[in-house]
Amino acid sequence: MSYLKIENMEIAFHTLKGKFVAVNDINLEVEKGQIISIIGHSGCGKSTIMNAIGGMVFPTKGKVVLNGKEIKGPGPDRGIVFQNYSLLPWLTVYQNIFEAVDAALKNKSKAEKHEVVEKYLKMVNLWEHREKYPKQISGGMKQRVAIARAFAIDPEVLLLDEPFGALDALTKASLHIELLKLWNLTHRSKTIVMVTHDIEEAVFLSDRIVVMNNGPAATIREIEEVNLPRPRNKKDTVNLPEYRTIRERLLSLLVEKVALEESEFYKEEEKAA
Amino acid sequence: MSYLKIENMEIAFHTLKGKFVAVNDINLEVEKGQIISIIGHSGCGKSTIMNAIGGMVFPTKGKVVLNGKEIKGPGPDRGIVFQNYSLLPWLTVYQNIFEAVDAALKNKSKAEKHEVVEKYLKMVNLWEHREKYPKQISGGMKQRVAIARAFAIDPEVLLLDEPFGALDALTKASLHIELLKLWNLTHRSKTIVMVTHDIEEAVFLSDRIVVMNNGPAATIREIEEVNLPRPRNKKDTVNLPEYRTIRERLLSLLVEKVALEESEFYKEEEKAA
Amino acid sequence: KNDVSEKEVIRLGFIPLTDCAPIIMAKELGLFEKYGVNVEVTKEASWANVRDKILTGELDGAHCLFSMPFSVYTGIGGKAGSEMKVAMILNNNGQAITLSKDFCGKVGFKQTGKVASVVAAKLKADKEVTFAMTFPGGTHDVWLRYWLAAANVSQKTAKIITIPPPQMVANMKVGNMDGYCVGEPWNGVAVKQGIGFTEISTQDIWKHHPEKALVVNKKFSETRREDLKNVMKAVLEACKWLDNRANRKRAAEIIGKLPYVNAPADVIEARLMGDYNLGCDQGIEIYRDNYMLFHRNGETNLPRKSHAIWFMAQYMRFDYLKEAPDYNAIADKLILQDLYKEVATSMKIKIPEDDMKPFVIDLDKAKFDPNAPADYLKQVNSINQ
Amino acid sequence: MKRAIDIPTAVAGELTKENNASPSSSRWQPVLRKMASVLVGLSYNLLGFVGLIGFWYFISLITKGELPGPKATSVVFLELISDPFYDYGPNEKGIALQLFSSLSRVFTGFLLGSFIAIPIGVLMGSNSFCRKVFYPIVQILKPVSPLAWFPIGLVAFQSASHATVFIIVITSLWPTLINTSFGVASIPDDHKNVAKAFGFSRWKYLTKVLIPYSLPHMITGLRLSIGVAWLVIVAGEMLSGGMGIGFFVWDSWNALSLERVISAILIIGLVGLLLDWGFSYLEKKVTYSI
Amino acid sequence: MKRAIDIPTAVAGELTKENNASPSSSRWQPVLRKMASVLVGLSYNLLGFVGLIGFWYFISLITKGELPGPKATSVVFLELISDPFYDYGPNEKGIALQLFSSLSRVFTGFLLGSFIAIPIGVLMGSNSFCRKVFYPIVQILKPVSPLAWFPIGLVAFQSASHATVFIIVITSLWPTLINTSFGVASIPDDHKNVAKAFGFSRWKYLTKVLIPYSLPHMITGLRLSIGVAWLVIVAGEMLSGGMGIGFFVWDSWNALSLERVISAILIIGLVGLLLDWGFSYLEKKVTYSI
Ligand SMILES: Nc1ncnc2c1ncn2[C@@H]1O[C@H](COP(=O)(O)OP(=O)(O)OP(=O)(O)O)[C@@H](O)[C@H]1O
Ligand SMILES: Nc1ncnc2c1ncn2[C@@H]1O[C@H](COP(=O)(O)OP(=O)(O)OP(=O)(O)O)[C@@H](O)[C@H]1O
Ligand SMILES: [Mg+2]
Ligand SMILES: [Mg+2]
Repeated sequence: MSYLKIENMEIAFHTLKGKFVAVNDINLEVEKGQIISIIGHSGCGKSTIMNAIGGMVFPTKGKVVLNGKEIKGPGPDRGIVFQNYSLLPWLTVYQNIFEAVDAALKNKSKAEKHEVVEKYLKMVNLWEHREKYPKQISGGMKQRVAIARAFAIDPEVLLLDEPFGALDALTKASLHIELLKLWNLTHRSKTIVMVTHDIEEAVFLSDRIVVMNNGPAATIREIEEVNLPRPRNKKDTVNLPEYRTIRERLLSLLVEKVALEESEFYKEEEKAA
Repeated sequence: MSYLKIENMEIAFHTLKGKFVAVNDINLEVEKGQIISIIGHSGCGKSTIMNAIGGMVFPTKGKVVLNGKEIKGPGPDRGIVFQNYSLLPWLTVYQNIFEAVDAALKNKSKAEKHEVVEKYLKMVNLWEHREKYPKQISGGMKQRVAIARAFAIDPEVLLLDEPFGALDALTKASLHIELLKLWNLTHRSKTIVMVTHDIEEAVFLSDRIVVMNNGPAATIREIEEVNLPRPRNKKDTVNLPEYRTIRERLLSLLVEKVALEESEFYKEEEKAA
Repeated sequence: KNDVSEKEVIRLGFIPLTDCAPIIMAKELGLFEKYGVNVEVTKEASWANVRDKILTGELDGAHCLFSMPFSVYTGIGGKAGSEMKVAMILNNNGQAITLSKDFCGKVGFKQTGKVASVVAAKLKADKEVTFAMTFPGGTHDVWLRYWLAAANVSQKTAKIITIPPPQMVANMKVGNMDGYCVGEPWNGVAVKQGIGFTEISTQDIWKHHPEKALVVNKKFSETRREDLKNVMKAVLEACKWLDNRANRKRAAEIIGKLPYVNAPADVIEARLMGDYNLGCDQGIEIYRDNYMLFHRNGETNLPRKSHAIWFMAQYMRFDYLKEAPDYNAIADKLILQDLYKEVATSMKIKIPEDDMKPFVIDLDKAKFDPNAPADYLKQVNSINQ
Repeated sequence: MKRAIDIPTAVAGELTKENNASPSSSRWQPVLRKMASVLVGLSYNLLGFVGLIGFWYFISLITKGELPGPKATSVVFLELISDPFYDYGPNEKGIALQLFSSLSRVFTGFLLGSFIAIPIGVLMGSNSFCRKVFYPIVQILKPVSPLAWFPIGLVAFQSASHATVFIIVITSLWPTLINTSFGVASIPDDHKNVAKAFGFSRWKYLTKVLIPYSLPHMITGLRLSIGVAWLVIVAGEMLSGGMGIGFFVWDSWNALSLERVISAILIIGLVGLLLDWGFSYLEKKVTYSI
Repeated sequence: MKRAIDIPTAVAGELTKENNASPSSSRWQPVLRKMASVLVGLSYNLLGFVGLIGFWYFISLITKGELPGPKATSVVFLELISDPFYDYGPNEKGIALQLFSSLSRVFTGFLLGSFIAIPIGVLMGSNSFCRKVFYPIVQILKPVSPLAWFPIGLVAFQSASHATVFIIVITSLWPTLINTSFGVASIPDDHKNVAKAFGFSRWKYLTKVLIPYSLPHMITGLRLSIGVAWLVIVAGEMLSGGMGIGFFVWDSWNALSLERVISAILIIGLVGLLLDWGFSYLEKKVTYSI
């Protein structure tokens, strides 16, 4: 039996206009230690699925089973990076991480906890900004705090909702490495589910990639296996023919129609110019 | 004299630990009709500069002059896409745009205003979601509402703070086109300042690219001229040698150190595997 | 005469006390109609409330403490110089001083001489001694202070507070108050509930003292003199009716009802009939000629200037006033004695001739000459010191 | 910010953990749902009342009936409400008539108070100059007792009934004022920036940003205010006498009839409850859901 | 959410538009800055007071001195405070002594009330079962007048001074309770989810999420409550007699000495103002800045 299992899941929301089915018929099995990415167009239901695994929303049909148990709510076995960061505004950067660590890592001593916080703050390069409040830091910095927080509690499952979206290339690359480090530290026993818009990122990091259809009532369109060898090295991996194939495949799944539109526009523009 | 001019600007924040200088010594001149991108590492002060142009924060030294007048606050001459979207939670998607249009486009009739709203909602592909409240839509959808709102008021200056950050490739591409359309419609008289982490996007869209140093007290490192011919076509442009040069140059400016770190990690990982 | 209801309404206020009987009975017996005035009687919340409403004209007149107009005019219980007019006296007697049951056995009925030592003992035990009355400069205030002075208790050592009557009972119940002076039925209620006993009735302090009066708005008395006269006639007739012992049972029943005093008729009735259960196992004291009286062949109802002067002299004595008021002028101004005489004459009611003649207060046998209040004050002050 | 109840959450998100999404639940008719939820709500309320009455009974027991218990009170209570509309002259009127007279004063006072409080609250919340100028005045006047205002009202209006309304106005407006200004002052900068960036007119800012954001605070303030107004009416009518439920309490207390006092308390409370339901309803209608 | 004043904003963000960032401003010593801002603050307050006094003077003029004006009152006021500590026996005590006796009652009642109100408010805000059960009780008891509670308190406690404290407790706790429960109920789901996702203990949730978020609401409630407590002390002391500023007001009103009533109002107001400054200070110390 697989570690994380989504069975026939439908998630609907009450709205003033009635029931709105966001996702439907979702079936997914994830083995322990896998890295899974979910990609799809804006609004197709990626965050909704993540939230269902996180325990923040409940399926209206079907269920999510983690480690044999149905998910009934959030918990520190799953470290979450929320799409909107969700930092507590009255705590400093340091405290935001410390309180989470303090709550989740019950067996450690205070000193150890502080060490953990320091380590992860340094990892995301925010040690000098540790005394600032969320209001005083930039969007990317907030995102990094959220990442540090999720990583620091060393969860079995990491749920990352566009975790690197607000980061520049350099910071993003270094955090990719940190993610993989973390994963390797526990000998690849951490399960990671990630939403991303960056196809390169998805291919580079994942074992499998879930491509969603468009909503409403979005379903899974396809699941791509990424059979690139690990360890993957950015420079080398990019040049593998398999990498290219998968990338092209994903792009074509997602971008199909754009070529047409685009070309029309350019023609018009040329005329205008 | 240039249209938008930043002169010797310093922006500092009061914090509990004293004055924190975010950016310093910023000098920038933008001609009417130019598209400018600002890139830099997370937390270097890009949003701060945008907010200074937007009139949301005030320089502690120097000044920002738009069209010959010093900027004293926000105003509908500048359409802003905030990094955190800033939608009003008690208004529907439709109303969020309509109220902005209603306030900014004083000369139009009600019916015309509704037309404008409809047009831009359709542009960002949210017409079916127009009755939803911000809470009920996804992150990318919020970003699109913010874009539609900024575009719809047809401002002289567009200030876009990571406007396409939460969007998938397809949506992003189509919004790039919409941005260029809008710009062309007014015969390239709209001035656009944009923050982005996506180097391709920056090169493809901009006339000039401002590269920032790291903070604190970040300064401008370099300003790259992008002399690619317009109209630019994604497919063709990518293959121009000049495009490549600029791209590489920007990447090297930003990513310098990452190669080293990365390679070390991979070595370790190979050992482990 | 039957179209009374078309006439302009005259509003008379009353406070739920036994001695509001003349006004209530005039209404209930239809006497106001008989004299062609359209009177509405309304229950009021407190003496201060009565004062304010008479002054603003919301009430044309009210059942009111006799001394209130003087207290108000001299600035003790109101804004100095505000005029309220006394049209007639409504009753004599019928108030009392109740002591808490803590004093039971230590002080008996009319054993005023024992009060001082008991109070001193309590003060020594580092407790406060608190007495309550109903309105500063009102009759109860003066009875209380007069009694304290006679008992040789310094007004500086005992706390004297103004609070609404039911609070007196409630506070005494929980041991927060040592004594109070108030009108019936509150003294009877205290006895009935077993929380206090009657130390002395005010008629034992001063037999046939003036108590409540019909006090009216100044403008009303000036502009609607005829109406006022008719009101007074009706009230006088009610007073006469009330002094007939045979009628008192009925009166007690009526005023005990909900819209009026809203108290058990038996408590009202007993004291109205002169049968005072004193409480604290002291048995029953029977009053037959000096219980609450409303008419006494006209002796009661004449508003006497000499009495007003006596009250003002007490204000001087108890340090309410620093300078002597113009006794005679104030009494002249606020007492509508001529009006009363006119009404009484028209009803063939005897007009007593004793105004401005010296009289004696029973409790301390002090003689008071209304023509020489200064001498009186000199005399009492020398005794006090 | 929590807002109205009908936040669209995931259907099953409303369910408790134990009672997880059963397939049947989604087939319920909305009407049925609604009725069921109203019934459940009422039963909770009932539970609350029962608890209250139990507590009361207990207190009455340990004071050995000094405090009349629920039974003794209910007799008087039923008698009171059995003929609420009789009118035997100015001093004897049915409880409903008394109630109406008080309600009309309370409402006049409350409405006048709100008309003063909301604009001043908005001003104080949105303009730091106004805040600094008004704040000390508010702070000085807020704690002043109705008892102290009454003579002033009387002098100013020369009428006890106007003075009563006046003391309701002046003592009940503070919660609305303070909560409104708190709500307005706490409008996030983000929202204000939107308004500025798109050139919202004053009116649009008021109706589309300020009011929607601070409405829940205002309504909380109004709720507290109407509570204070009810609280003050008793003091007011005690001072001014005349008619009304407040004077009824005073009069009953004068007659040492605790049963009547408690009955009046219950009636005042029930009316207060009704008023509050009105406010909740309003709140649900007008507030936004995040 | 606006929070404490010391939100780190762009230096010049605090300046008004006219007075734009001058280079010198950044060279000011913080102490000097602070002093200047305190002075400016005081001068605003002064402006407020002057306005109030002007208004009062005006009213006193149009009532032709029926309402004593500032001048007449100030004589009495100065007399009152010139020798605030004298003690000439039970009927004549300096205003300060009266004030202390009231203050101690108000504080006892207010503190007890807050100790009841905050936990119940938190419960009601965070738990919908508690909300449903307590809500109707709150609604029924909230509007009950201190006057009506007094006899009940007397019967229950058999002591007038306890009863006075009791009526302060029971009438002043509602604003704190309601504002607290409003604050707690409005904690955004985002924050709650963080707590759940990271397995916050109950205690941590309370101290790190619930209280920081709802503290401004609580403090607004406490401010209103202390206002109500002051408001009730007058009613309480009037009913129980004895000592205190409330009894002083009642006594002065019985004697219709409006100068003394107004002086007492001013004193009550000033003390209220001081209390409130205490709360603002507290608020600044403890609330977070967004
Ligand atoms: N209100 C504030 N108070 C104190 N410091 C602040 C404040 N706002 C921003 N800063 C600091 O200013 C610096 C620049 O922030 P800014 O938001 O401009 O970064 P950015 O370039 O937009 O980053 P990102 O790409 O992550 O959005 C950061 O170090 C941040 O901590
Ligand atoms: N609370 C809600 N009430 C109603 N509809 C909702 C709610 N939350 C999400 N939705 C709808 O569900 C759909 C999926 O939303 P979701 O946030 O999962 O998208 P997403 O794939 O994460 O998009 P993005 O990439 O833009 O973040 C959207 O159409 C959205 O409008
Ligand atoms: Mg999403
Ligand atoms: Mg930014």
